[in-house]
Amino acid sequence: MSIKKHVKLGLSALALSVSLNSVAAEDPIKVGILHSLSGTMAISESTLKDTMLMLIEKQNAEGGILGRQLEPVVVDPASNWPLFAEKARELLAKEKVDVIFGNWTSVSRKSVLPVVEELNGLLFYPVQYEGEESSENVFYTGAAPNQQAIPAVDYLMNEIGVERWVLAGTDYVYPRTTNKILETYLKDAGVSADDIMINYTPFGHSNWQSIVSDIKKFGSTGKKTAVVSTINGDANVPFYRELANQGIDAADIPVVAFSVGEQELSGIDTGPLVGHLAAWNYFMSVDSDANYDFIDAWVEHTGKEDAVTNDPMEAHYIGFNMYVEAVKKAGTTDVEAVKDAIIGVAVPNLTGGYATMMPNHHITKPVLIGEIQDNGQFSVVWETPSTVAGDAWSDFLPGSKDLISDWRKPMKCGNFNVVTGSCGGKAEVASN
Amino acid sequence: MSIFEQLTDREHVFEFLAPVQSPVDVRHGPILYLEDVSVSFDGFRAINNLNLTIDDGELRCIIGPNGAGKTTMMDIITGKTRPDTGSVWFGSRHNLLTMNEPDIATLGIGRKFQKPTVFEALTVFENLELAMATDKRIFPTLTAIMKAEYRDRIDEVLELIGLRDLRDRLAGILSHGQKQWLEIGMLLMQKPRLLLVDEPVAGMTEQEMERTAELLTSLAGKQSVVVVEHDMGFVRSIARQVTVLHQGSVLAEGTMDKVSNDPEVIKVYLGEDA
Amino acid sequence: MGITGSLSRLLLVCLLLWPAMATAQVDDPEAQQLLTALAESSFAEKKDVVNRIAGSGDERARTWLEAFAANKLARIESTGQFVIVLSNRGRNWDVESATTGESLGEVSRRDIDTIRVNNSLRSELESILSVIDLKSPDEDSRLTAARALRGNVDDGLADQLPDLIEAETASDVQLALTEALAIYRVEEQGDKSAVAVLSGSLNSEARAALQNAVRSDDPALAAAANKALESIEQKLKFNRAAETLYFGLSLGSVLVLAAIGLAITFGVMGVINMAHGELIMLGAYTTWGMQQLLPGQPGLALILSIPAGFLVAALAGIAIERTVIQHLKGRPLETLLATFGVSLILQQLVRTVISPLNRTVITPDWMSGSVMINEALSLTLNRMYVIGFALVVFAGLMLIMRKTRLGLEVRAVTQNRAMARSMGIKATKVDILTFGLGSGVAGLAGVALSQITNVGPNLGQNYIIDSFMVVVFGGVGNLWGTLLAGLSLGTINQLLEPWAGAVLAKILVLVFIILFIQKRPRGLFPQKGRAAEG
Amino acid sequence: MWLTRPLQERSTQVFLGVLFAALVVVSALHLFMPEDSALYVSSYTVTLLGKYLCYALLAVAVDLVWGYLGILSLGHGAFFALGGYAMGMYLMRQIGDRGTYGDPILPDFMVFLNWQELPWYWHGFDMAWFAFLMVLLAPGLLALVFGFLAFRSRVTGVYLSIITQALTFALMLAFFRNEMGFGGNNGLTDFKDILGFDLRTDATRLGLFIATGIALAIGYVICRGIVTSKLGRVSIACRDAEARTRFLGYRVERVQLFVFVVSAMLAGVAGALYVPQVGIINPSEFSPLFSIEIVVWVALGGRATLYGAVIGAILVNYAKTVFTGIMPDAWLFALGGLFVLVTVFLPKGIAGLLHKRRKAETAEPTPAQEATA
Repeated sequence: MSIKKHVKLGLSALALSVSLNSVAAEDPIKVGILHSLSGTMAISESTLKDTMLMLIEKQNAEGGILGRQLEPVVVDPASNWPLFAEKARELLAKEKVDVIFGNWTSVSRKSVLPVVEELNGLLFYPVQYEGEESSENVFYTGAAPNQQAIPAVDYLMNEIGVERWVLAGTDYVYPRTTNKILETYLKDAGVSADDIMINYTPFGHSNWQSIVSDIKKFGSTGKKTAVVSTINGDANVPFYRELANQGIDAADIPVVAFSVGEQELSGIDTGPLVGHLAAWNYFMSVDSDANYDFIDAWVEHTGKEDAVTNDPMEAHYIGFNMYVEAVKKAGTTDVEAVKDAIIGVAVPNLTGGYATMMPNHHITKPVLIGEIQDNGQFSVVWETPSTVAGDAWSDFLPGSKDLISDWRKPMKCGNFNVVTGSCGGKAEVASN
Repeated sequence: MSIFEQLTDREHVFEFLAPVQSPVDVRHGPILYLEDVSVSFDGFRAINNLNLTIDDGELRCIIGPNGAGKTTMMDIITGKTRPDTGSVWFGSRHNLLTMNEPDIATLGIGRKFQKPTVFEALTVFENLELAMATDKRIFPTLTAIMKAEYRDRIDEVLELIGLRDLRDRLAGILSHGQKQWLEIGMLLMQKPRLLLVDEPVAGMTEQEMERTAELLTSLAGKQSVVVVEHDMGFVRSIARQVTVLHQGSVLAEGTMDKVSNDPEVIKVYLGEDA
Repeated sequence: MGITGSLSRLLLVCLLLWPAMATAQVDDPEAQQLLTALAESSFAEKKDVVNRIAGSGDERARTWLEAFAANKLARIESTGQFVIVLSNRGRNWDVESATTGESLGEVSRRDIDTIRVNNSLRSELESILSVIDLKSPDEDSRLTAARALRGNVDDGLADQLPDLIEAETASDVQLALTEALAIYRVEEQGDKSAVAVLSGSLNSEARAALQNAVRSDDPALAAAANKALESIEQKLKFNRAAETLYFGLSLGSVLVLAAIGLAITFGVMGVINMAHGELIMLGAYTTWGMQQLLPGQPGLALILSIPAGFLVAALAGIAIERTVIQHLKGRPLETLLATFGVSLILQQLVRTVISPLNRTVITPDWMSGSVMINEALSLTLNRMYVIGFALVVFAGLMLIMRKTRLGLEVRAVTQNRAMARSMGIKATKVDILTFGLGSGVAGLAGVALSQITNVGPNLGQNYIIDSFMVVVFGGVGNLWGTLLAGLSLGTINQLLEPWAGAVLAKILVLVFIILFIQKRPRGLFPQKGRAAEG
Repeated sequence: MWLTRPLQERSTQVFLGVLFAALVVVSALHLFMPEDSALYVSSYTVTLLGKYLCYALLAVAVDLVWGYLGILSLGHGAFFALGGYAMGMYLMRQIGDRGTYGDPILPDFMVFLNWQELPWYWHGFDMAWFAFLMVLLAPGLLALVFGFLAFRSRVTGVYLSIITQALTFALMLAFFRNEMGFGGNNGLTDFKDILGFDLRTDATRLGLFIATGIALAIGYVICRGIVTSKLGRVSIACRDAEARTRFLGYRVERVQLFVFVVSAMLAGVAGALYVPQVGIINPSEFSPLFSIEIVVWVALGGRATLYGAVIGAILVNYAKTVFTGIMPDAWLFALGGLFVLVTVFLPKGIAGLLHKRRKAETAEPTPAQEATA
């Protein structure tokens, strides 16, 4: 009996491959969208999928690119990291997409990276991340640490006069790296080691009592204290609640968060949070016509009056437009051509400025510091005078301070070591 | 070298896997010897200063009203329950209180449960095969092959318990009586020195009862047999020595006639019934 | 960050104007001019403007400043008119004129320039308002005002303070003011005599002042401050110990709440209900739903959702029992799988029907904040309520189990199903009721948790394993065991956390339980006797 | 000899036949069909099928303990992941100085969290033989220690299930910690080559796929060998009437321990083959959800049949691939529904449907016995 089953399985598996094979349409430009639509990350990522669909719709309405329509190809990696790699392979090998927009978490990017490099695809990654990476095939439209963390710390140090620092984060690579960078940065700025407190908590940590009370103690020495929070997602609500309940408000110990945006706030009773800070490259409350138009479009697309926009959405907005420009410039969707063409492309961002693609595949962004308001929005209290260029390799990590990345010919290297003058480990990868 | 590697090494023999092979020493008469055994569950004294001696080759019947502690006594002998006080000796060499069930079983004490328990997911044949007295360590068991002599022995027992035609049927489909027989059969396969038989004839027909009686009596002599039974008729038909348990201790002991005329016993039984 | 000298002027103004502020009326050009200044100046300059507004004695000053602090003071781009934003959600905002107070209806966000405020300004504003409050007839607002002043006193105010202290009737207000003054003296004037006042004070500002004083170059002052600090540290040690214990208890009580329902369904009925966490989640969502039904009165909603949550979860539980569990009688492992499936379905249901995003559950005022035992030890209110709630629930269950007919029947059925049946107890009915009860309690846990953590689809997942741990650790079928297990595990966790860190602490606790189960397979309070064997 | 015994029985012959046929067909279609042909099997599909086969082996391992020993392990994901990590560590060491930072020894994640030198437990993983040994030893040892403690104190049934779940949960938390030196949440990824073969070539992928197929075959035969041996019948005896088995003189806890360890090692092998094919190993493999999912593959296929486990694993995962593609939201409903329906209405799974009358060892234990098991 089992034979039949097996054969059937074999066939059906083949059938799957077949069906996928046969759809290799020439005409439209295929845009792969690789965002989790189910599982834990669906909360954040599904909106990015909708953003992409909205942008593609708009572009098509304007006649597509080079007279070719765009066709979105949506897959669901289901918040499962190995599945990200598998789906990426599906998009590139089967669907033969011309470009992929996707990923949120660092781990999902790390799992996709080898696939994209092997099959020489294009990936636009829209979320702020820990840096320490530069791939020929990936374009980082989110913030690198020097485009979010460091300016935020500067603000606290110079404008608020913070002298004591709590670096609190969820225990994964982004907070770890960011805090390492900040630690070095602060020490270089003359902050003594015992004025820095570092703390890591697991994902979804909900019992913040003792940590918050430690922070309280740490902050009661007379020196102005601030918390730099890289706490991720679900853990934030109980954290802010506990802060409020233990009577710590923004005036005493401000918390500046890098992972709390409009969307996260929509699930929080913002009353107790008012005045706490967040550092992003975009806020929904930004007062620019480009932004207001984007919001209107978004509200129409979702059909929800209270739909919110956030920083990664802007990143996709920028990334998408950059890709469009690059293809126009190159006159083709050929990956190599686009890769060359896109460097130096500048498109308007939503904060009234321009974003330019740098040779290291990171972009220029303004850095905004916002204070949380009771309506779940941020009011911008500070911004960098000019835009900041993303830095793939942090100058504050021993391992990477000598590395630079430049994907223009002739260097074409993601981790060129300026001391040894040689291109690091990725050399042969770039060549194949 | 890690325990694990030892495990994978077929030749390696664990000292704790080595069976307790030393022969039971019955030169001083009794094969089973319980002294001042007491055990209580949540305050309730199931066994109360129980003293009991079974001689080698004896057939002993144990009767007593419900809750007299018959089954608990068997649990203690087979190592399932540990008494609070007292000592239990098998022959004059083995202190059963220091051993676990498997050791006690390999040592030669076989037990048939009150509620017949056979392996319903296995065939009658396989049930007997598992019971067979062989090397029961992991690797010997893994590599065991069905030798002709084993097969003959099993067939022999199948014949004896009258389940020959059902040898390849699942034990689960047997009737209650047949299960009783199968379990007895498994006891025989174990070749024990001492059989503890708990209510062997429950749910049996007259004929079956007789055959059981024959079987048990025929066993006595070669092996020692302890039968716990309610059915007085059956007891009378096989009993030489009878022990009456009441409230966890021995109320009376002796021949069937002697105990059945013992006023104490009558009081207990009638008192119970009346 | 003291307040600039103008504050004292302001205080004088207030002294004069407090009773009859209403009479003082300024014509609008000035108001317009003030607000324009506020709108157009940089954050640095805004401070002076704020003081000017406060000093202006305009009766609307307070309204403006409060609106400004709340980020609700704005200017209409097109008309240049100043407005106070009433509702600032969505794309069109509801505003009223800042000067005349008349409503201007909805204005598009594009056309509104909010006058920006930041933290330092906000705290500035607070102390300004608090100075005004110092004259308030209401004692509490005087007290908060006085407390807020500590560390915020400046020369101008310092001169006023002695008289104020004189005038003050309420002792604690007086104390606060004296401390405020003392802190000022120690910090600004290095006044040794003031140190004495601060010694023993647990207020962080006071401690800060002393710590700075210790670093000062005046040895005498440093010495005095040092002594004062030591006395404080002594007190603190004790307080911190108490605090840790409290944290442990509150975490424990959460565990107990989450687990106690399981203790009934698992312990008493022997049913492994993997959907238990989702029943908790349902309770939490009920709270959210209630608050949606009764906007504006979260407190009432919360109280109502206690019975509601119980009911919802209980019904859901009964539904599960009827549809799935009853078909799997006596096959606990299968039950485990089936109910796990149910939990997946429930989660996804919430995701699709309500939203994958977390829901906002508002904490009523009477539950937020904390009770101040002393300045160093304050017990968070919501946790305290949860502890209390847990104990009440536990007591209630005990009562039901020990004193009611249901409890009796339940115990009968668990001990010997067949026997109980033959004695005319409807086992099925008992099953339904028991499972309903256990599920309902889970719902109650959800209501409580909604005040502590996220209300989202994953809420249940985060508690299911812990709950099982608690039940197994405490000994299945024993409510007391569950209580003890929950509280002790919570406390152990909190004791470990400081030196092991949150993650390691959790791991250690888990490992501890695993090993414990090896030693005592039936938990702290095992069921004895032949019934429990095999 | 117990290992050759299964080869004589028909069901095994059929299973192996089908398996090898599938391997050959897929490889042939992959190698000899032109890319554009409708029958061409892309390397994507090959890898996908390879993944299914890993899961199948894992399911067989679970079926061995659950189906035949009555031990419902909700922690087999842990053994799978440990095997995976062992392989992952080997692959990381193979990267050598080709990593981003070009450090000859330290993996990238250690460099940028500036670890100074390699933690002791990373030593030796640059040697294939050692790593592959660890693939067996790491899960095996964990199973041995854990099982020894648990079975000795007769923790069985529900209790065992719950603490196995706690075990894998604890391990997940532990591996999430970056101090552990296993790359924290990101896990291990960006592998370059295995035994000198470049992981990015189709040839290597096909090789891995075939290797997995063979591993599955061997694993299946081993399990068959055990369950058709007398030890297998003893296992069933332990499952159905533990006490009785003791009174027959078998050391139940040792039987359980032995089978449990074997099963854990098979799971480890599955994990080790899984990692190079999907290209990443990270703590989410430890998640209790995954472990429970495995059990459902087995339940769906039909427990105590082994081949049922294979069917279940492939079927469910194929469904998952399709569903998450077309209607992501519906997937959890489908999976959840599957849990319920199978356990309530299909206790013997698909295999149960296939055979009305079954061989002895595959009979479902009766409620009473299950309760005590």
